[in-house]
Amino acid sequence: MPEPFLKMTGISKVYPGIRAVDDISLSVSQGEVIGLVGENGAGKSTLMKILGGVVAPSAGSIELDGLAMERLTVGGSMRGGIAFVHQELNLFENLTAAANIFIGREPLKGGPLRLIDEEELNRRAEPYLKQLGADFAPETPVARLSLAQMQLVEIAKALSLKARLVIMDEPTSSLTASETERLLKIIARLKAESVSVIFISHRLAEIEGCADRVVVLRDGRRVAELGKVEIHAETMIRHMIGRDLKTLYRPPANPPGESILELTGVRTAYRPEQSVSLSVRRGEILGLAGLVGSGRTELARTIFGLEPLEGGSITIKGVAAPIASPSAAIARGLYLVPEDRKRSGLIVDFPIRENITLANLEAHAKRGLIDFDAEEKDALKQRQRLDIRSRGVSAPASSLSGGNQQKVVLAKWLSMEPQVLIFDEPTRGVDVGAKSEIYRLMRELSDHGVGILMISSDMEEVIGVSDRVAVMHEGRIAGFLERGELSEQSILSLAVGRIAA
Amino acid sequence: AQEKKQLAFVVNGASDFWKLAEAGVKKAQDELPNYDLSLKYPEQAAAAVQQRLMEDLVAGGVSAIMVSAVDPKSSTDSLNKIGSQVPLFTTDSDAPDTNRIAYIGSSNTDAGKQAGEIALKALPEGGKCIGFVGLPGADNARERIEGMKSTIAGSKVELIDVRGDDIDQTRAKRNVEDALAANPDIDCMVGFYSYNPPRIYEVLKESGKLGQVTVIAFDEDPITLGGVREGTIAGTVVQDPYEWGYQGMKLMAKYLEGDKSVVPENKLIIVPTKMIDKSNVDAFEAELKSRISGG
Amino acid sequence: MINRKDLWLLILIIIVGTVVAIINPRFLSPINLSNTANLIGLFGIFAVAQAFVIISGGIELSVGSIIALLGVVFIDLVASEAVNPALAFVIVVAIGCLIGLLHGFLVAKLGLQPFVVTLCGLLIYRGIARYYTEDATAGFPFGASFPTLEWLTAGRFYGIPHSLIAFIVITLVMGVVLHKSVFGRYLFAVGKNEEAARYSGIHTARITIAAYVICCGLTAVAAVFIAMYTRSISPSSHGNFYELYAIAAAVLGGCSLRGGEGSIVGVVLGTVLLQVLQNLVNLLGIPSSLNFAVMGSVILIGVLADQQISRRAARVKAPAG
Amino acid sequence: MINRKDLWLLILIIIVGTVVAIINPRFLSPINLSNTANLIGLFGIFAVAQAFVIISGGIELSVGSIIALLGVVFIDLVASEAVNPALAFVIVVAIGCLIGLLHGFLVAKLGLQPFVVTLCGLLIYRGIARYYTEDATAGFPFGASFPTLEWLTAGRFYGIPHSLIAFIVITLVMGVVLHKSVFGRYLFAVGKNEEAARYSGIHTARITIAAYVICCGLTAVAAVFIAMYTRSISPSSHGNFYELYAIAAAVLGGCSLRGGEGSIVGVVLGTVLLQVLQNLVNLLGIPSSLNFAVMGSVILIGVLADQQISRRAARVKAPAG
Ligand SMILES: Nc1ncnc2c1ncn2[C@@H]1O[C@H](COP(=O)(O)OP(=O)(O)OP(=O)(O)O)[C@@H](O)[C@H]1O
Ligand SMILES: Nc1ncnc2c1ncn2[C@@H]1O[C@H](COP(=O)(O)OP(=O)(O)OP(=O)(O)O)[C@@H](O)[C@H]1O
Ligand SMILES: [Mg+2]
Ligand SMILES: [Mg+2]
Repeated sequence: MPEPFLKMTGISKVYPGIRAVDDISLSVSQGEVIGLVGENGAGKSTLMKILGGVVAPSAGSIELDGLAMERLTVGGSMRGGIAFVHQELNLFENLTAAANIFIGREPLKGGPLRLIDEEELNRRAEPYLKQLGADFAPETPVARLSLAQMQLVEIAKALSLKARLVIMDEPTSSLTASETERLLKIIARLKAESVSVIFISHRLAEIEGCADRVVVLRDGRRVAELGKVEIHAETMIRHMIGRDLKTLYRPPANPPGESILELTGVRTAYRPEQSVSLSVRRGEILGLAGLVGSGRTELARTIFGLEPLEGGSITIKGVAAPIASPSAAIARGLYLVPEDRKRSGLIVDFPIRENITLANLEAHAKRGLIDFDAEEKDALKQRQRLDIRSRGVSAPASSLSGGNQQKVVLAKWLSMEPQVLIFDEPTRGVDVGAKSEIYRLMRELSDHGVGILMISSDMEEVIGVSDRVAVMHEGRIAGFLERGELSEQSILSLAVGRIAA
Repeated sequence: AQEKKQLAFVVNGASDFWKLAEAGVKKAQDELPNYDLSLKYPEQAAAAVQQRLMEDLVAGGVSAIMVSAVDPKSSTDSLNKIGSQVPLFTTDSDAPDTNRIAYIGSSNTDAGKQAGEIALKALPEGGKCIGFVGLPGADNARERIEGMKSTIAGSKVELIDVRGDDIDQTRAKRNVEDALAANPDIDCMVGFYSYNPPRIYEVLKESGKLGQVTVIAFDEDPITLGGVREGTIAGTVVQDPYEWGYQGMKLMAKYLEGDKSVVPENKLIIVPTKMIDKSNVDAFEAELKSRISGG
Repeated sequence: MINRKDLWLLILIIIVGTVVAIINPRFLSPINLSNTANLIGLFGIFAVAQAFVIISGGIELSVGSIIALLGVVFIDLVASEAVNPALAFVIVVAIGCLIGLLHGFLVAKLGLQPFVVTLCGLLIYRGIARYYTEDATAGFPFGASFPTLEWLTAGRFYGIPHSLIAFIVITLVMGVVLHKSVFGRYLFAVGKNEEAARYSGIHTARITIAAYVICCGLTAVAAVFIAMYTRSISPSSHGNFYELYAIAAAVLGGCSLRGGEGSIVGVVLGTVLLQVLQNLVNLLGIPSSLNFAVMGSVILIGVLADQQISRRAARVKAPAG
Repeated sequence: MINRKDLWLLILIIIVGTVVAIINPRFLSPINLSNTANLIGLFGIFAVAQAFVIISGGIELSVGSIIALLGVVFIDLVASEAVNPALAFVIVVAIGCLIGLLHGFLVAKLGLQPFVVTLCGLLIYRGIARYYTEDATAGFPFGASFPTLEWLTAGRFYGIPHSLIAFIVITLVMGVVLHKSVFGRYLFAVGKNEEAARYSGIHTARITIAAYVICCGLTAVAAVFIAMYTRSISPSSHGNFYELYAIAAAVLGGCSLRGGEGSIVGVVLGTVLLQVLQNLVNLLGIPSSLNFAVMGSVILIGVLADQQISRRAARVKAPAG
């Protein structure tokens, strides 16, 4: 292994009340792929943000090409050849995909006038999008892209920097199998071109597939480093959570009951020419798989009353339910855990407590006035139940790590009495420990008779958690698969449009 | 109706004062059936807005304009521009350096002097006065203040301060309250704009000082006239916008018909201001009423 | 209940007040305090009203025009003696609420920008007020007297102006609504993140509309008090720029124009500061042309100092935590 | 280059223009068109200026006060004949840029809210202008004549006012800056998502400051043209509410007050519409008290119709997409 070009020594970052990063040293050599794993809130993103110059460390030093400094700036980091795919998207919705990819590095024309050469811009952006398998043109405004497509733009942006170190903070969290596959190939190619990669993911299989060594963080500290041969999911999990994790997935306790949510010929505003019929039974977890942009989120939004129903009918517990708004859906016991927690799931500046009780505030109020004690008690209960790692429940949700934020969104609904729960990517950015917690909660709910519709792009999750899977393709159901028929192969062939035999 | 010649009276901003001029214009309209008379308010009391209004009127085919220029001193060119396209008359405040045909109106300096006379009469022992006005820097305010100062100069009556309120009635009233709080022994208050005396009147009434502080007023707000009749306001100086409107319109019509003799040698037609006190307030109010009701 | 930002504002008020009192002790005379309290009452009511809309993430620019229009209507109704003052008050507040309903509808249901809707309101209501009165001043005739109405709106109780009492009552009620009620919580949620609020089943449109109704309804109440204070309204200038006062008070008091932030205590203190500044100009004999400049400078200095102090505080706290 | 929103605005202008021309054909007379063009030039310059700040996610409320203050300074410099008009122009524009620098600094470096900073600017600059002139009108003495200056600023070329020509030149330059240059791209980026812009290595503070400098600098240019148009400035009222005109024009033209959106073509069309409306009220003999109401109503109807049309368009497009 060549000499490391980047050394972080004794880095700490203190936030009020928490040591997010505690005395961590890490060095990066040319052409190596480092897997960075740890529970939610372990400090992975914070450590990377220090490297990206976004966050200033409280202590420690950084040495880049032999030059020691106290901190990096964004510009300094970029000039040092570091590219960063942030965990949360950082795109400009008013610009095109190509403009986003080359923001800050536009090809110029017109000499001193510093005008942007749009044609050249699009020409340069094209190959990066293509190599990621993006199905949209560089001129597409980002506002029109789905979350997964935006993530591709974000990755393309990092690749286009031609950096010598690419930091990818959970780049695959909303990608499906085929895009992930492609990304792993790209990482292999980068490695061959002597580019280093730091890869963060909660999907440990991806880490197994690409990392040369793995650094494990826990509570802001570096607890282990695994060499190439030691990289196994079980080992990583053991170091991450300090114990073994027996089973991630649990089978249902009872056979499914009667149908609780019934969609008949449902047409969405986005693809009114296609219709969807399916039923979710009591005590069952129905997985909804499909490729990026297959229309699953759109379907969920329509069922939840956020989009107009263009045709067909929705019945809950056998009663036709005209759902015109989320509050109507909630009144019927149908809840949605949205895929974009920062935008739709949480009010990030609100305290954890207020986020948890937001949908159920009236239950904590007398004659319109909030009973603050009851609210606090309930929030603390949910925090404990879901093991949300935070100091109390008064901290703003924005101070939580991604996975813990996701748990807050879940807590919001679990404090109420769900009949049907729609999960849109329930474990996006959630660590294995928490994942197993969420799966346990889902199973517990379904065993209590709740019907669950789980949209997921994580193949392992779809196969492991679902009792039955519906696969969507271009706005319609391409087919259903029973538990016994589930395999990556069978799901994928339906997802790309091959009708089940 | 388009064939009738249009005569426009352009005022300097919306205020009650011009309601009387409007009554005068109406009266003139009755006597001038072959003309279309109108009184135009700019939507803001700003030179640019008024200029735009006049340009639009000229573009709209007006035959002659009588204007109370927002800012006559420095609007020479823009007034000349209008005056070169249609016969232009000034009123309220003159612009003698322009090509206007004639000025018809009163003199604010004279009005200020008359207010000074009222003060001298009401305060034979002398005393300290404080003034209230909308825009202390505006020409009409300056002339009134200067006029008053020139009369009281050398006497024991003093004008110690003039507070401005930017034509905000809430501030106008607050200014009086604050003045009274800051100078509890003030002898006399002068309201230079039409809405100032009523605010003075109310504050004095609320603080029980009505009758103790001498009030000198301008213009003919109903409250002002009431106070004059009651004796709590020493007197008020009034202009005669009704005549400006009435005589002005007739003058313009005659002028357009070719009778240039209506314009005197010095091009000034001065309608004098009047002092109204307890003795003549009833007669004045009766005349006002009949004029406004179009009698 | 009082937070750091509000505390700083309070200190600023005390500093300004002390300086003025030292230069001119009449600042503390009962009559001056009573007068200032009266104006705090008048301006405070519509500043608190504005806060509701600002917290919802909107803005209400038509405040001044509403005050002019409803003031004219109120005086007209009462002076013509066609209706009893109590009824006139109810009518005027009802019109205010209707205006708020309209604004809220246009913003929340039709998705127009609040700035645009209320800017148009600013233009339209003033236009109507001016057309309605034909640009003449609306006022009570000389000697007209409505003792009960006057006592209620412009009277004083041991020197405490009733407008201040009304303001205090409104503030207490609105403080509870904003900080203790479900509606208040929803209002902050909608202001912070409308989409997340909708996903939580909150009727975001209803909350937004309610914010505008409260704002314009309270502004109507203020319009009546102000009309009874000036007793005459020249429709072209009455209430001009009052929206800026209201917004300045709210922003000084910690409301963010991005929505979702603010406190009633802050708005009250913001109003007090602005009125003390007005008073100061008159009491210290500063030329009235400098009135605005003084106000602007103090607001700027206040906001700047607050900013710097809070930055330093954050820096000091960090390593210790 | 012209987008759907701009097209709709153009159609609205044509509809309004046609209706007015039918009722009063003098609307199309060369002199009226020339006058209106002149005012479009005067108001357009500072409306375009405002657009830059709005796109950056800010707002500039001190436009009217800057126009008053710099107008007074310019006339004073020129009338006293102490300095050559060209130098005076340079001085005034430099002061404008300095003001912009200050605003930008306070917003971008010290993190104050743009609304607060520029509201204080509104108060302070007007106060200074009034104090400086002692509230007296600033104007040229009788007979004073600066032929070159007058020809340049207020002259006409075959009926085309030079103010319009200046406006067109400024618009073209600024259109390129906004839509074609790197700076423009960054401005949109900063306005939409400042944090992401920072993560992308853009010097966000510099971009924001530049937006305010451009805005206030161009406003200074407008101040000179307007001063030469009115030739007199009463510091208490000159330019009052012009910030609202500018913001209305920008918002009508598709700028979002949340930042990151807008086009130069739109702002130009917004300005044209506002001026045609002003012209309409005067030409059709509508009582001037209704001037504001007409303007407000048309803006509201325009924005509403635009909204409804674009909603319908979105629904029709969806199945095809
Ligand atoms: N701006 C902040 N203010 C206060 N605390 C913060 C802030 N950012 C992060 N933290 C805290 O620092 C700790 C580390 O967070 P970080 O985002 O680095 O975790 P992570 O390992 O990336 O987790 P995840 O896998 O969920 O993304 C967490 O406890 C988080 O609550
Ligand atoms: N507002 C919009 N305008 C245009 N196209 C949209 C819009 N919203 C979504 N789409 C498109 O609709 C398609 C379906 O999106 P949806 O988010 O429902 O897919 P999905 O199956 O949930 O995939 P994902 O994994 O991306 O969430 C995508 O191709 C997306 O680009
Ligand atoms: Mg993270
Ligand atoms: Mg989705």
